Amino acid sequence: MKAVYFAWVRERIGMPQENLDPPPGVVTAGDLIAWLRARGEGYEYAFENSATIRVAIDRVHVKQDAEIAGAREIAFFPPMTGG
Amino acid sequence: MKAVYFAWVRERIGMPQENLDPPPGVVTAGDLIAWLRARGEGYEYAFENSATIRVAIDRVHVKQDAEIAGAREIAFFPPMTGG
Amino acid sequence: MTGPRATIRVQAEPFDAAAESAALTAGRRDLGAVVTFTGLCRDEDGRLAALEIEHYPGMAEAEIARVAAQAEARWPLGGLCIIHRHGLIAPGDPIVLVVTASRHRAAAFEAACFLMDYLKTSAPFWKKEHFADGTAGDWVAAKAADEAAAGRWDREG
Amino acid sequence: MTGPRATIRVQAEPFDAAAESAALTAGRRDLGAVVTFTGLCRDEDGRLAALEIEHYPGMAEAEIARVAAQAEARWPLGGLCIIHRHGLIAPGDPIVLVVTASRHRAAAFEAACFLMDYLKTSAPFWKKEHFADGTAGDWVAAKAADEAAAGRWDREG
Repeated sequence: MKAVYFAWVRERIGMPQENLDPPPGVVTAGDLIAWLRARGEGYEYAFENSATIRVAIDRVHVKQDAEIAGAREIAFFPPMTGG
Repeated sequence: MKAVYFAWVRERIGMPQENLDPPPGVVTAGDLIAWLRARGEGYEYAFENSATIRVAIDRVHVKQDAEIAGAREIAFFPPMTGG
Repeated sequence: MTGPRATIRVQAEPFDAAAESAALTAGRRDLGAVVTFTGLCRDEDGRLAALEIEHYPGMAEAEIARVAAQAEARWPLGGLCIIHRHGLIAPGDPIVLVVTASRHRAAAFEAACFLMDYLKTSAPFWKKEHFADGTAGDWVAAKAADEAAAGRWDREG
Repeated sequence: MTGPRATIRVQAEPFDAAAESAALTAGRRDLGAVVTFTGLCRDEDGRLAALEIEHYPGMAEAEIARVAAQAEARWPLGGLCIIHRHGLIAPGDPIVLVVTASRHRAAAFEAACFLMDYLKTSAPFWKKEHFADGTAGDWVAAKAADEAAAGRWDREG
């Protein structure tokens, strides 16, 4: 599964994208965030207020309780500020 | 006092403007409408639904109970349809 | 934000909406939102050959200026342009232009809506239809919906 | 009214609001109202040198299209154009364009407001400030007011 990061999530993690291979216990987007947080300081900083993080699966907004099975691309980013 | 007419009020009366010299009993714009109605068929037709007629005194909207004393120009017209 | 640049014109000639909008924002770095409303002449499914717009010279400009001053008092506008045409207008051609500029979008949107609602019901213009089949046209009747639209600003105020 | 002409673009280049608006209305005789919203980069009283706009390529276009389809389902639109820029934007320069055309003004105004409210809160774009004094800028925080503005369409719908 490809993970992509934007804005300060990208800056804090230190890269725009990577391939992830989470273990079977990681079922939802929220589980994936919790799993990523444990991977290092940058991830911990990016997801410190994990409730504010927005998630998209295959370029469609989802809530953090969405299941990630079958996802090709999962994106993490702050609340949007376009327009 | 100069009277000016617009749109179908003008068409029904048959002229765009005229000078009026109403008698002393004509105090308000509504009185003036009633006085005009009696002047002929075109006026009667123009003011047949007198409540719908809008009035401006010296180019400011007024209600029909506004007093006309001192007015230089009094205008009568249908509800506006600009924009 | 400095006081608004305000343009108010009543004219027979067409207007250039883009040029008016550009004039409002030229050199400005404090504006975040520009809303432009253009009202066009419809042919009403082919029924109309033209609209003829009569106005009350002098009062039309004064009434637009009065409504513009109300908008400026109510919203923090950085610029404002209102142009209303009179005379014969062909289907597809523009009749009225309202441009509002502000720091934030809500003010620009609301002021433009307000101005259009008030122009509709208080600026002394009247539309007469000219029919495409050559028969004599008639004056457009005022709509209760337009009165209601203007009235909502009183309630919200 | 025939189906809307819809233009949706995400681009680094500036856009020509007048040309987009003209393209929507060219040859049309059924449109009575065109509303154009242009969002500009403010310098925040001289504090900002530029805004840098990051976006999620692919999803940005898809999300704008989704919001546009909602607007088309909700209002009788005769035309629609949404352009959102990314990259470095200087104060005074345009960021976003929304043009809506309809038979009547209420639909054009409401659809343009709705589109801006939804673009603000759901299209994947993020603004980073670049300060005029040379110090590092920071990401713009999302505003509760923007969430509230988008939410009102749910309640009204």
